[in-house]
Amino acid sequence: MTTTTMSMAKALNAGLRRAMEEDPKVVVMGEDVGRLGGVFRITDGLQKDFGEDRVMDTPLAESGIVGTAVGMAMRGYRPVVEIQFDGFVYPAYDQIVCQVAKFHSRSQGRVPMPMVIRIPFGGGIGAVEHHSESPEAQFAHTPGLKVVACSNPVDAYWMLQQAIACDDPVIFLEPKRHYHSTRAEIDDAASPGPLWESRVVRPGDAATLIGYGPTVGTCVDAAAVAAEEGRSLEVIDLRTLSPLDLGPVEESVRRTGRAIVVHEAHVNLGLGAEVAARLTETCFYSLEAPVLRVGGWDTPYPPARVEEAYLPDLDRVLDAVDRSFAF
Amino acid sequence: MTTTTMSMAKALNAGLRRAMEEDPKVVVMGEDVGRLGGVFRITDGLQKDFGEDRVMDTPLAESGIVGTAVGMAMRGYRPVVEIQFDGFVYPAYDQIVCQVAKFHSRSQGRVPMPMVIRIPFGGGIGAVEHHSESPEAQFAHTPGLKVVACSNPVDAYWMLQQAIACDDPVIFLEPKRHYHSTRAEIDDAASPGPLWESRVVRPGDAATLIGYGPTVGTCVDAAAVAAEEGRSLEVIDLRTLSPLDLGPVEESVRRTGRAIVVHEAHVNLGLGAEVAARLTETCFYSLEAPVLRVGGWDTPYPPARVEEAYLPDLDRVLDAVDRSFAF
Amino acid sequence: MNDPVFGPTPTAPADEGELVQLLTPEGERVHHPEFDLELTPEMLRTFYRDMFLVRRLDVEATALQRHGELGLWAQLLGQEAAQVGAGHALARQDFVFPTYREHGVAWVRGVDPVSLLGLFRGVDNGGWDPHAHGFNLYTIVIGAQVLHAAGYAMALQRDGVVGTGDGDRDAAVLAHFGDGASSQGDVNEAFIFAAWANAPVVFFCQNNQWAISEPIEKVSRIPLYQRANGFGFPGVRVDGNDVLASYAVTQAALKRAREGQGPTLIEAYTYRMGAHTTTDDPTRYRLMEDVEHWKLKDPLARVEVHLRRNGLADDDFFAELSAEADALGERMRRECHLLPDPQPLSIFDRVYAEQTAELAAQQAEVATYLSSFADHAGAGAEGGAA
Amino acid sequence: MNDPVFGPTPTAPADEGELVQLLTPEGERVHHPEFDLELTPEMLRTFYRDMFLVRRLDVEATALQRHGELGLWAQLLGQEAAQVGAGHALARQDFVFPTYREHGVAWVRGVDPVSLLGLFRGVDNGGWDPHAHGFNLYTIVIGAQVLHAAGYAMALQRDGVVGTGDGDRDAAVLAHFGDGASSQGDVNEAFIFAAWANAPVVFFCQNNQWAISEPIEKVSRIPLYQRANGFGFPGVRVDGNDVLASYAVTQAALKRAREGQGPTLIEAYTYRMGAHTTTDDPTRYRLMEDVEHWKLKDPLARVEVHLRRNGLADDDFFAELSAEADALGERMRRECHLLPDPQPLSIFDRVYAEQTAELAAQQAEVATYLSSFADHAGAGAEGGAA
Ligand SMILES: Cc1ncc(C[n+]2csc(CCOP(=O)(O)OP(=O)(O)O)c2C)c(N)n1
Ligand SMILES: Cc1ncc(C[n+]2csc(CCOP(=O)(O)OP(=O)(O)O)c2C)c(N)n1
Ligand SMILES: [Mg+2]
Ligand SMILES: [Mg+2]
Repeated sequence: MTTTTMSMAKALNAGLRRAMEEDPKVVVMGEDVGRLGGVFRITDGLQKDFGEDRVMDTPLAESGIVGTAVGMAMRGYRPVVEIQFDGFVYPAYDQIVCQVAKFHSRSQGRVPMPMVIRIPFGGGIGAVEHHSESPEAQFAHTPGLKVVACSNPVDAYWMLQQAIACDDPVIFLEPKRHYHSTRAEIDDAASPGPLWESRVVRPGDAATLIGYGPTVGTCVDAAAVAAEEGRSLEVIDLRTLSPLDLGPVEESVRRTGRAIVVHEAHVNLGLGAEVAARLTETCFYSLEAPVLRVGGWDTPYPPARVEEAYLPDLDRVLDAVDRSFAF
Repeated sequence: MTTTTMSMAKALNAGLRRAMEEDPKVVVMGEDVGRLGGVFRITDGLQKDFGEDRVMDTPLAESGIVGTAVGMAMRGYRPVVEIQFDGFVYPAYDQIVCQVAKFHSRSQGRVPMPMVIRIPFGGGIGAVEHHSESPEAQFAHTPGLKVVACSNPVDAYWMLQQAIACDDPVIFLEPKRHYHSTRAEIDDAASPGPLWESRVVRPGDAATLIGYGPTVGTCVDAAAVAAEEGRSLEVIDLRTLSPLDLGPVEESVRRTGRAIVVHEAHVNLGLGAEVAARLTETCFYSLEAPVLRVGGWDTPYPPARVEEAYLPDLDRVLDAVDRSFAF
Repeated sequence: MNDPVFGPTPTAPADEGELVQLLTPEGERVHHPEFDLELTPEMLRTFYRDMFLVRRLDVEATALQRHGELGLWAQLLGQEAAQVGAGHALARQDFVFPTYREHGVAWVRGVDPVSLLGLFRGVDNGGWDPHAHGFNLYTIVIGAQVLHAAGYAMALQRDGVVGTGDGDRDAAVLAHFGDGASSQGDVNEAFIFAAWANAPVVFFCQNNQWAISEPIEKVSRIPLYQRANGFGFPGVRVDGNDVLASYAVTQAALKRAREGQGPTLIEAYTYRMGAHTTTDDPTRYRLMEDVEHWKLKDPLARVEVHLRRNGLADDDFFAELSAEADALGERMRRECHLLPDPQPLSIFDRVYAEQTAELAAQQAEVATYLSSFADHAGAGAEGGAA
Repeated sequence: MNDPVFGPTPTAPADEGELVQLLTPEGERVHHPEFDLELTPEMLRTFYRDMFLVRRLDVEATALQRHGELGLWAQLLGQEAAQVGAGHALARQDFVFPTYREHGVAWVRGVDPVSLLGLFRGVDNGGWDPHAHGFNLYTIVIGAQVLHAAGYAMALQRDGVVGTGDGDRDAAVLAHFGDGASSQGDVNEAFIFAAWANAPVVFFCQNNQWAISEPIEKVSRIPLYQRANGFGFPGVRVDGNDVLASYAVTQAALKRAREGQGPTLIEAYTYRMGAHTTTDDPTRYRLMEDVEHWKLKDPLARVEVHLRRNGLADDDFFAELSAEADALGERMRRECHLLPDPQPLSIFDRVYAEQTAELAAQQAEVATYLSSFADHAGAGAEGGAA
């Protein structure tokens, strides 16, 4: 096989498998990742094929998982840590921001910290508290970490392998609500573009929509509706949140004059704030309206039956486009 | 006494003492806060006067300190937790963002969470790793928390008492490098203004400098130098970081047309990003240049002998003013 | 491996031999030197009744999930005795910190089963008043509540309601967690703080053998109750499927706590008969034989045998109980539908005790935005239930 | 309090009675049933020499701080025996995870004392190569490194260098932490992971009685080595002021680890004779009498007495050592001044293994900005030393 049609969940599984085949130093650690294959089955079958030494059902302690992964990375392993849900990364927060992020610089490059921390993130799955969080801004604010988010099966497949191959620690965000929502053809003989680039996923010239992870789909849908109304919106998938790659965004905004950033994280100090601040600096004279932000409200993620009111959706994106044009 | 001249450290001590006298439910918890009076002596003498039940030298475990403080708050106490240094708040991060921040909304208001978490923050004291961090953005991004920073002894005295009286959890940031740098007269019979307001500390009309905590002084110094060069800069002390009170800032920017936000936290996704994004939305047509940001670089806080290169100083602020005028 | 210098290395948790048991799986009362118990027939029937109704509650909620009325349900099947026994050991003034699975304790504390459903239906994060019931909201982040429990116990000390000798005033805290949770830093820190403060808290670990798919014997090489040894307070293992033993041991530990003698760790050795939650598929990781083995130790069956064999309850009792359970089930089905969906604008309420101008403005903005749809769509308010 | 049901409640850590000791404070060799040791006179002299030089190193660094050459120094005064003994028990292929106070272990591992100063002078965060010395950089966040140690030990298992029987290959990890650190979640999680993986790690807790101002006996009610009981692996308390005992017990525990028998907890019972760090003022919280009491147990004095009394070292030995120490002190003073201050632009280097375009741009911006001053100020580069 070279070309297979896969969901994002399957693509992640295939990407992990390939990374493990290619490098015996890649190990998988987490809660329930072994026998069960993870609560989302992303690691399905890996323990059977690679053994318990490489796919570890760890004790239930996130700081312990990341902290021991640090020790393994020091000895040349490349741990891929699964955090079961976004809301459960916080017990490991200290190890991530004070240790994982700092080992390389603390040691003046003598101790690299190749580690991938996979986090199923975002809402929209009708879950209980702590299962729908979007913690990316906190990690992107931390120097020493790299942060990426995939939005489709093909990216999921390649970006995960690239993140594992990277010698820096990477927070790898997976939009859990899209694990099974779409399928795409993956050609495993293809050569993927660089990991650290954002990408135009739908061209347009009236305004620029900027999303990542789960909101790329929302932006594309919004652009489709806008197109029917005669408004051509360009959609950019950021893909890499730290470092940001705003080159393509700036190029776009210089053409469109209008930009809307869309994410599920709280608006206040979410990625949109940084994108808006930078774009305004670099494209000051091109902007015909302020960069607008559509995101989760500045409230805790609400109970599932009202999550629609919290999440940015097509209508809120289009409303922001209207507001941008009204400036 | 009604009027006393005090350093910020003494003012905090006096404020704490008064809060403890006025409300028997106020308790102090932390590492070394008892016999030693804290490594910065902010709690000096309190254990002697209020006893070990109200001023607790806890075990060395930040999650434990905040987690047990949650339990005490549930039973009607008002814990004031001291985190010894900014870089040591992260073991408690999970308890702060998933528990402290969410109890009130989770319980639909039935279980308020009055708690103050005091954090000596920021750099410039020549310290070793983890002792000079500025973690405010991460807390401000978390709904359910309130975040404030004092910049002078008088504010320190009143804001601490107001934070303790507040029924919501407050992250209270103290610019440690200014604990002893200035003294001010405190009139304990005065009636302080509201906690949730930012304040113009030096009027001007050419550009607006926005700081908080340790950078307010930097901004004031910059304004003094600029004044000599004939440029009148307005300086605003944000004081409250979450919620933000941008009313006075907007009023200022509408007059000046230029704004520079200054903080020690990393620029990327620091408070400046949010302030810039919002100001651009609210003052789009008044801005003659993009809101500029002067902050800590996007690197780990460096070793002490090179921290000056990292920290925003008077020159970098003035350079940003020049860049603003060059737009 | 018996090392001459450091002694034996334990390799797996000891078996059930050492646990406190007062009623065998066959329904025989056995005596225990330390935890013997005199119980009236009425008390025995109450225990049985509560377990029976709690099991129905659990089955009913599971069915509601299957019918799409709940997003999720965390079953307690098999853990009724541990919970009902512990719950009955509580005094009114005690306070409980549950996980997300303590439906049996909730029941004994008078929390309406329907309000337990709200969290799982997604209409709230816990619909009852923790203070009214001395029963905190469910905590989902593993282990976090165990620290809250230690802190609450420290507050009781400061309130002067520990060790006064007044049985109606002296209070203690019951902290629940699972076998998996015992690995979390927070749980171990709670042991530290409780030992340090000599706080009146009973740590109640239901070792149901599984943390989702991870079996406890792979994680801990010694019985969990022995963890307490490392922190300097007593630990005891009880047959978690024996409601009498759970009651007796918890009662003794709570009494100790209220008297000011400090914390205790109880390991209730039991088994999760169901899945972890309704989204879990345990056939991927465990053997049906194990479940069958544990069926023989059913917590309800042994009490029923005991009641019948000793003439402590007649057919009428069982028939009435069955009818009562049916009524409970029927009420849960009916009232679950009636749980109101939260209003969109409500998400901005009660984020803070003192609302912020910022959030009030965001709420107003959303109100305007939503009303723009209402204008288009007419007044058709959608109900939440199917 | 002896509770009839739950047994006695310990109230304070037991005293020093139960610790492993091979050399008394008076310099007498004593025998121990499990940890007996045959040592050549040369080995004894090496231990003494190392402790003597390490003490000088510590005194010298403290003086450098007083003279403003260091921002801070964490003294090890009083802990020389625990560290030098443990350090000598290591094999070349072992790996050490220190706190910020393991200067004695660093010395034995061949880390140049001058490179230890960098961190405290503020020119770097640790100037040595961890891999070259099998000695990690100092970790300041309390307890964090103990998890790294457990993970590194898991990596050794996966590398196949545990339990092979080849003494030159089999490796283990030594994890340092303090009495205060034993309260941290991370440390307890490290116990869990090590026990779970049966990882080759020796947890070495220097109980120096203090965590800054907090005395351990207020925090733990039982001796710390007993913590291991709760996690199912052995714990042992050793006289931390007895270099022979520290050596013997650590050696045995490391051997056990290398052979695949899993973790051990060693509590080295000692005393911090100095302040916590040079910024601390211990007179605020502890009694001078305590310090005097511990002076009688000085780790160096007892070895000196033993060496002299048994004719194992002559005056020349002590005189040469003294001269060697003077030379070390002189070198430290000289070379501390020469430690180069980092260049401003260097803060952007090595944040990442693969530099980002973003950070490179920020660096370039700063370069331009700084060069604008250079233009004004001329080329006068400022040296870092006073
Ligand atoms: C911090 C955290 N990590 C992971 C999870 C996901 N999770 C929910 S329940 C569970 C297993 C808990 O096992 P145990 O403590 O034995 O309790 P049980 O469910 O068996 O009652 C896990 C891993 C969580 N809720 N919180
Ligand atoms: C997470 C964290 N919290 C607080 C501190 C501040 N701190 C530095 S050393 C210390 C005491 C440590 O005591 P102990 O573990 O006994 O080691 P010792 O210093 O006595 O060698 C504290 C509280 C820290 N470094 N890290
Ligand atoms: Mg369990
Ligand atoms: Mg200590």
